[in-house]
Amino acid sequence: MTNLLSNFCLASAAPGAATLSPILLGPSEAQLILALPIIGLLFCTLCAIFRVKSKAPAFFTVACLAGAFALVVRLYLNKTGTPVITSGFEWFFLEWGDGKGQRLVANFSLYLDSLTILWMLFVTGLATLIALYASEYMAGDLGTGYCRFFAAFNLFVFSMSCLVMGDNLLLLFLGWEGVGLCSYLLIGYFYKKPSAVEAAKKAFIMNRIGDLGLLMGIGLTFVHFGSIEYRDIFHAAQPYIEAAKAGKYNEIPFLVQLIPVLLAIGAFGKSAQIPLYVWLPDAMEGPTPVSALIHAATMVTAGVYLVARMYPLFLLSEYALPLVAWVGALTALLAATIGMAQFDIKRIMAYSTVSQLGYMFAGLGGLSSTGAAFHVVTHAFFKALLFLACGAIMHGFAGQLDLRKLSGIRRLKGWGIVSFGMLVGCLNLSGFPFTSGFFSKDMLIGSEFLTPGMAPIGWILLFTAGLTAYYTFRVFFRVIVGPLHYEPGDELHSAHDEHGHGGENHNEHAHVQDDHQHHDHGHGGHFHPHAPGWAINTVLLTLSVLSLSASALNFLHLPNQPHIEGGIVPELVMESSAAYESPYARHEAHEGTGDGGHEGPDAHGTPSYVPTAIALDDPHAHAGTFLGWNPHAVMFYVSGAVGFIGIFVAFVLHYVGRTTAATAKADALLPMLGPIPGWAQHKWYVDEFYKYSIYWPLIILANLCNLFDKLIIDGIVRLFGAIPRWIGNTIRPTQSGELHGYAAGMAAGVAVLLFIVFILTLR
Amino acid sequence: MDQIINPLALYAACGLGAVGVCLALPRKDGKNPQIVGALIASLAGAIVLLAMGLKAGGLLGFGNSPSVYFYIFGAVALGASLRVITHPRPVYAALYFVLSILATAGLFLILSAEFMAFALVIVYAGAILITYLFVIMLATQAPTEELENALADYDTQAREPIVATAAGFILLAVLTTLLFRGTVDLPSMKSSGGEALMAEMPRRIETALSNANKLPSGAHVVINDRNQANVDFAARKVEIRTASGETSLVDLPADLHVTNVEMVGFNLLRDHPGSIEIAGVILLMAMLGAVVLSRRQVQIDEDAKERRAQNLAAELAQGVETNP
Amino acid sequence: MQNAATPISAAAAGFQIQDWWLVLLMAVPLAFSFIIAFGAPHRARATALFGTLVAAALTTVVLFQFNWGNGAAFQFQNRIAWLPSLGISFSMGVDSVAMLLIALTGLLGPLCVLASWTAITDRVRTYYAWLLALQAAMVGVFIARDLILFYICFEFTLIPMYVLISLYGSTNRKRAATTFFLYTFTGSMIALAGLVYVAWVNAGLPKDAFEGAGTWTFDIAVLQQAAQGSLTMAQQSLVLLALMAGFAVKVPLFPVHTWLPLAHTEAPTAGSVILAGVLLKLGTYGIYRFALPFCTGAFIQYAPFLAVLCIIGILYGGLICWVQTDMKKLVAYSSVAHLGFCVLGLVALNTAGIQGSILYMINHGLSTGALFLCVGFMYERYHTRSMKEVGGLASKMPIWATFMVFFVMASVGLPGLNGFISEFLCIFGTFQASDTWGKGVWGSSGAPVPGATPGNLGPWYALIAGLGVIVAAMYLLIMVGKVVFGPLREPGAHGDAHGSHGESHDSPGHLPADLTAREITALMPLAIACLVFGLYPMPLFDALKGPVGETVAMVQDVRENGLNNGAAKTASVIDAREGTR
Amino acid sequence: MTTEFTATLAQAGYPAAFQSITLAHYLFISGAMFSLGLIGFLTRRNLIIMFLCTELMFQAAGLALVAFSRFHMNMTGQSFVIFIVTVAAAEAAMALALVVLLFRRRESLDAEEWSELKG
Repeated sequence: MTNLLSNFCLASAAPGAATLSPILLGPSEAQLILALPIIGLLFCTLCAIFRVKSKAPAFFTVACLAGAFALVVRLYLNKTGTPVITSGFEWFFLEWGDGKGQRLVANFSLYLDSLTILWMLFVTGLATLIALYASEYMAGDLGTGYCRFFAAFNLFVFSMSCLVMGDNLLLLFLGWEGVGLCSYLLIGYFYKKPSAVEAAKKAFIMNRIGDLGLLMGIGLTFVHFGSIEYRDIFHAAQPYIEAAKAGKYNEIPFLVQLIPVLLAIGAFGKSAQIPLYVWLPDAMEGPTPVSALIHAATMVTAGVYLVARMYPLFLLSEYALPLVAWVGALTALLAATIGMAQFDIKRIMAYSTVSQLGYMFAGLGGLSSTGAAFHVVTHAFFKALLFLACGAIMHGFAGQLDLRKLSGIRRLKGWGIVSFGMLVGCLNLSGFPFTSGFFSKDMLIGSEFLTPGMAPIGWILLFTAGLTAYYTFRVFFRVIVGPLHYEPGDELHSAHDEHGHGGENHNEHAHVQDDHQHHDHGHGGHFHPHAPGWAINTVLLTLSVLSLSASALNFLHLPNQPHIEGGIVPELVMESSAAYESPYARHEAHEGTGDGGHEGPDAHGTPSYVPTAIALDDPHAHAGTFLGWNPHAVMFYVSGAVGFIGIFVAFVLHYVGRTTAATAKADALLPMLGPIPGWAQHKWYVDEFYKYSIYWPLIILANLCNLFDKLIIDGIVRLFGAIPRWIGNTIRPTQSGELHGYAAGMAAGVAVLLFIVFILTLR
Repeated sequence: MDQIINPLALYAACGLGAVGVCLALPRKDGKNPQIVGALIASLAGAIVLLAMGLKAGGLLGFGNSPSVYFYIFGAVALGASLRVITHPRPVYAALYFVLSILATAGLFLILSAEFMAFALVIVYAGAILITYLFVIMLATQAPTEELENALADYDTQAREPIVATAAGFILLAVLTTLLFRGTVDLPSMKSSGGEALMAEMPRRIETALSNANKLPSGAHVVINDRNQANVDFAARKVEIRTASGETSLVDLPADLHVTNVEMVGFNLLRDHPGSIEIAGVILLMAMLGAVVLSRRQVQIDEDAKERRAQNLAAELAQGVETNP
Repeated sequence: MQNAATPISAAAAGFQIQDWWLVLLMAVPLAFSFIIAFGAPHRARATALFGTLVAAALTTVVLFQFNWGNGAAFQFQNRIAWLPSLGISFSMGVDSVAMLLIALTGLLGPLCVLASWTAITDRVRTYYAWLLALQAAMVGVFIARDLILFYICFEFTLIPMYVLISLYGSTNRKRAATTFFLYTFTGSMIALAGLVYVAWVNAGLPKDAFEGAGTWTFDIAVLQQAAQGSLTMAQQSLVLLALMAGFAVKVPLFPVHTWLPLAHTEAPTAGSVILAGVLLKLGTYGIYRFALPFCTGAFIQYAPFLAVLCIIGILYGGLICWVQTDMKKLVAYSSVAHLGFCVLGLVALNTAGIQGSILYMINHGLSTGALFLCVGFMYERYHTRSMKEVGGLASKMPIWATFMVFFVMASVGLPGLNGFISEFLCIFGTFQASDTWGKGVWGSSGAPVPGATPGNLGPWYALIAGLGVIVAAMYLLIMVGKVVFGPLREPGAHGDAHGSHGESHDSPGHLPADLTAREITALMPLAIACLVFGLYPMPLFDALKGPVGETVAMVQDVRENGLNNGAAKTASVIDAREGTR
Repeated sequence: MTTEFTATLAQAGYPAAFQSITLAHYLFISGAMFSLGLIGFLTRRNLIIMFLCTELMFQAAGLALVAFSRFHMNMTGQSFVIFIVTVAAAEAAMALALVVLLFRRRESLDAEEWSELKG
């Protein structure tokens, strides 16, 4: 038993990896980043057990997460540019031989490179801010779900940290599923609402479908590379990368090329891409801080992270990156069209999230992991800001989210910061010039035009950018500005999202149907919107400032590094395993503006493999252009113009001349489009399509199985039971119950036996 | 093969016996020629016995008493048995059964199984059959005045006599075919090895010796550490120790034999002591069971009640008819 | 323990406590069973708790005495002659696989008593006496090194279970108990035929083949050698068929599973817990201990067939779960699906798969046992298991809801909890186990594939089995969504005709709304175990390294050297093992 | 075999008279008695007589046993008869008690009245 416990040792250095560069041990305090949320989780659990009714869990959580953020900052400051590994304890260690690939190792070890640190910076930073926001936002649930919320919140940060920092795919998978669980728990936070429970379930199951792809990808990775640790994988993949560089994709086994596709399926699930995106809009049933943190800023970017992390493998396939790009572009377009037709502002934000995630994937697929990462970071800030502003509105207007019932709330006292935050977020999202969103989006779209064969995607994205600007400012023009009008939401009738001033006599056991608790809110004119308090305002202001200042990232640069277009974030990515930028983009960055891009990258000696099927016929294809101009240079103007057009259209249709909350000029235009807006409003009936094409067939199959089990399988068993019964019934009459019959039978039996003996002894 | 009786003759006899027994069985209408049947059955039995006697060559040797008694007892036993199964009145059947037991006991005596013979008579004829008689008397409807000799249906009417008789005699035929594969003489009692038991009984030897005045005064039969006397069976000598302590061999008395009772006793108590205990327990349990059963109060059946009422009504009607 | 090579000398060498640990493990529950049966009824449950706690403490002691570094070796060996003329003896010994399963049994014992504390109110003595007898029998199965002892204990488990179901079950209990008994009994009779056939073959071998050959013996090690070394492929196939007839019913695998939902649904809570926790594992343990080592060649050949059955079970069971409304039935069908994974890992016949399979036995016992406890606690309060009648209990029973969600997540296979470890390894083992990896199929370049192991399964099997993971999430979350979350629904609230329980709905009987300290005590150890094994399974990996390694080596040997060449090798392996001890 | 055995006996000096009654004689009596008992059991309907017939069959078996005991010179055969008698006595006690009970219930000794075991 002692040796059973003595395994609490640090992960062993793999002896079979002699050819690898020695492991650089990272700072051990990095483990604390994992530990701090766990401490917060334990604290919240204790609070839940002792039914603490104060805000202690929130502030403890904020403290823990802030500590984690500080540690990440420290990591950032101390980073060396090469990946380091910090060993935790052994989780999986299974060995069946001495050779390569005969050892399954997955430890709680952290792989710290600049990509990890980049992700952890905004994850922990945003988590801290949003926890602070939630401390006020969730105050209505003090004593009921408050501790639960923050426990799950901590668990989420822990899982996300595992996902991002793990040094192997299995630890990533742990975090992957862990964030899925937290997402499930937090979407279903208002568990009395059937729609919330349904949404939570949907999110978990949709994610599971992607997870199966990821799991298969992990299996395939192990089988082919003999390890699931990033370091070993990248090492083992080296020969294939060489082959890919030479354009010899036929030397790379099909199964190796399959790995990125499978991983991408996992990423599509987590990051809500076609065909697995339908869970994310429904996930807005959760409390708004959750939507902001998990379903906008961090968790949904896990898919992007996965692709970026495994970028070397994605480069091995001819099909994986085009697949990712097309899926991303189509998702971006589809979600934007749906978003234009929605009335629930949170849902609009959700679809915009799906759309923006599509941008990121398109960026990854368009050979711009740098641009994708840049967009992830900027998007994290402004989308969190937008969600939190929406949340503040929802909080203040008793759950009202319908943009037809809210108007001009900037005119209300105490809503200035919310309005400001909304404006900042909308500007960023719509790519208004010189906002951070503008830079990152430009970088993405520019790369698409640069990369040969990706131009259609660039056009789609450009078009979508216009749609984005339109639907973003549709919200802004209807809700924030215009004539003042508001109606309270239906949460007046429910206790689950309690307001500070209305909940003094709040009954813990109030049920959903209990609607006699809050007379003071009343209806219509009696309703007083409740302006956000200091915590929400602080966070909104901070995020607004951060979102605005994020554009500075474009101009900051890492010391001692060649400058790359896009600033510090792309430079961080370039330091990591995801280091790949379209050779054309790099070329542009060095050449500055001008009419470049017509020269082959080989001229500059940069790595120049183009892992797309499109480029296969000519591996040294020339960089694409945007109508003959250098995409990156032109894109500033083009996308700025597209953004302006979108905003202008929104301005005309939704602001000019609008006198009521419910109607705008746009409504008059709708009939011209025929049934299309209705279809868009119904999300193009994708949910229904899934329901009838997958759900119902499966349910029918399940029922058939159940019947089959009951009738056929159990029937066969019963038949086996029935055979002896039948035989018994058949010979039953022989048992007359009369003594003589038995005696006669006995005598006859004896006679027969004797006769047999007689025959046998007759020689 | 050395058959004691020609199989064909045996089967013929069996068939004959079957016919006889079948006829001898009681029939309700009384038309059954019971006497004829009994005679036929006896004839069949006699044929077989005769044939066997002829083959053995002992039937004619009347001087040989065991064989004579064997035939007498055998005939009585079979005849009585036949009556047991054919007599319509249970009491008579039981009495014939006693007769059959007595005849069997006689056969046992011929087989030198005296103990069994007497045990059979005492236990069976004396105890068990008396119980039967009691029960027969208990469990018989009280006869009415007119129908003093009336018999119950189930006594007068045999059940499927032909089939049953055929089955029984087929069984007998098969059985005897197997048994009569050859003649085997019975060995003498002397070869029984029972004499070896003599050593087990030093006191008896001592008594017999002193009765025959072969034992010097003060002398004892030597008892070895197995608690046995040292007997030399071949020379019929036993070791004794005189008062002075010397040991010597003396002849056993000529009439000193191990009796059948002793042999059975040794066999039972030395070889099967556990079985004896178990048999005792069985008897005890049977006694308890009988007590428990007979103490039980039973309600008369609805059917039986109805039947009784009908009988009463019939009797009453008869009574009305006869005694106006 | 040191004298294991000459087992009979144990008694001669004087009393050594190591020799008797296993006897004690079995005797203590049995003794307490008798004490309860003949004791006072009002003390029965306290005695049962005490007895199971003593047994658990004893198990803990033995766990610490066990030499985990040499997990492949059978330790604490002891042999007491029983019917020497037939070569039957009370021969016992445990390797780490058996030890872990014994530990599971010991852990579940007190929890079952705690779960029955208030649920069983009449005929308590009978109940607890049989419960403890059942525990003794289960321990007996795991410690047996003699086929007959194994088989007797294996079969004896049926009797207490039959009593528990038929006397203390719910409405349809008689039929369930009879079906359970006849079904499993029929199967194991066929298995007995197979086992005895092996013994018969061994008795006919020349005496000098190896030690123990040519005599009537039921020693498992000897018979294993005989079966491996001298059965032809056809014979092995038949023996495998016979053994699987017994063990597959017990597991249960796909076509022979219909007794399980019935028995689970009708059994009392503790019965379900034991049934799911340990009794089903007797089947997988039997496959691992007998079917695989006895008929290795046939097992390798028919592995794909078995795997197909497992996969059908996984998907089919999962789909059926989906449309259940009875919670217990749902969990029962989920057992069919889960055990499919377990056997799938076993037939993968590589280290990851077999490790995963054995871990699955333990982890499924923990998580599904706990789920049954949870459902039972709810049933005790509401007297219904229908998901149509109860719902949204999170608002009324938050602690219960927390546990429920926790164990559902463990059962779903959430990484970080125990279910994932085993499920992942089973799927992963299946994934690896293909001879076609790297052999030029699927456009493969033919370059060596480092992470593959030989086998007849492969990625398609893993992929289709993996669909079961999605299905598992669906049905379990649907259950959670209906019962734990959503608006509160309680039976009787709408005038349901539950006459006798009418008053118990508002304040359910004598029990408080949420879990009592006793019930939390029953669930807590399982929760802790789930979490610890999920995050730190290394002790289990290390413990199972030895036996699994040996099994894989054996399979490898048969694969490489053909059917019967393995005998000599096995003998040498056994010799080597004996020598090292 | 038989002839050898006879020869052995003759060598041992046993008188030929013993040859007249062989084992087969007794066995015939025994078999005939048994058959008669069986026929009686099958044909008679009176429960008491049926029991008498079983006793008759016991007799027959006892006779055969004693004859074999004599033939093999082994006393166990006779001991066995004692047990037969014991069992017969026990059976008689129980059976007759039952018969009384049955009679009290139906006022009839007809065996055909009782067929509760009918399948």
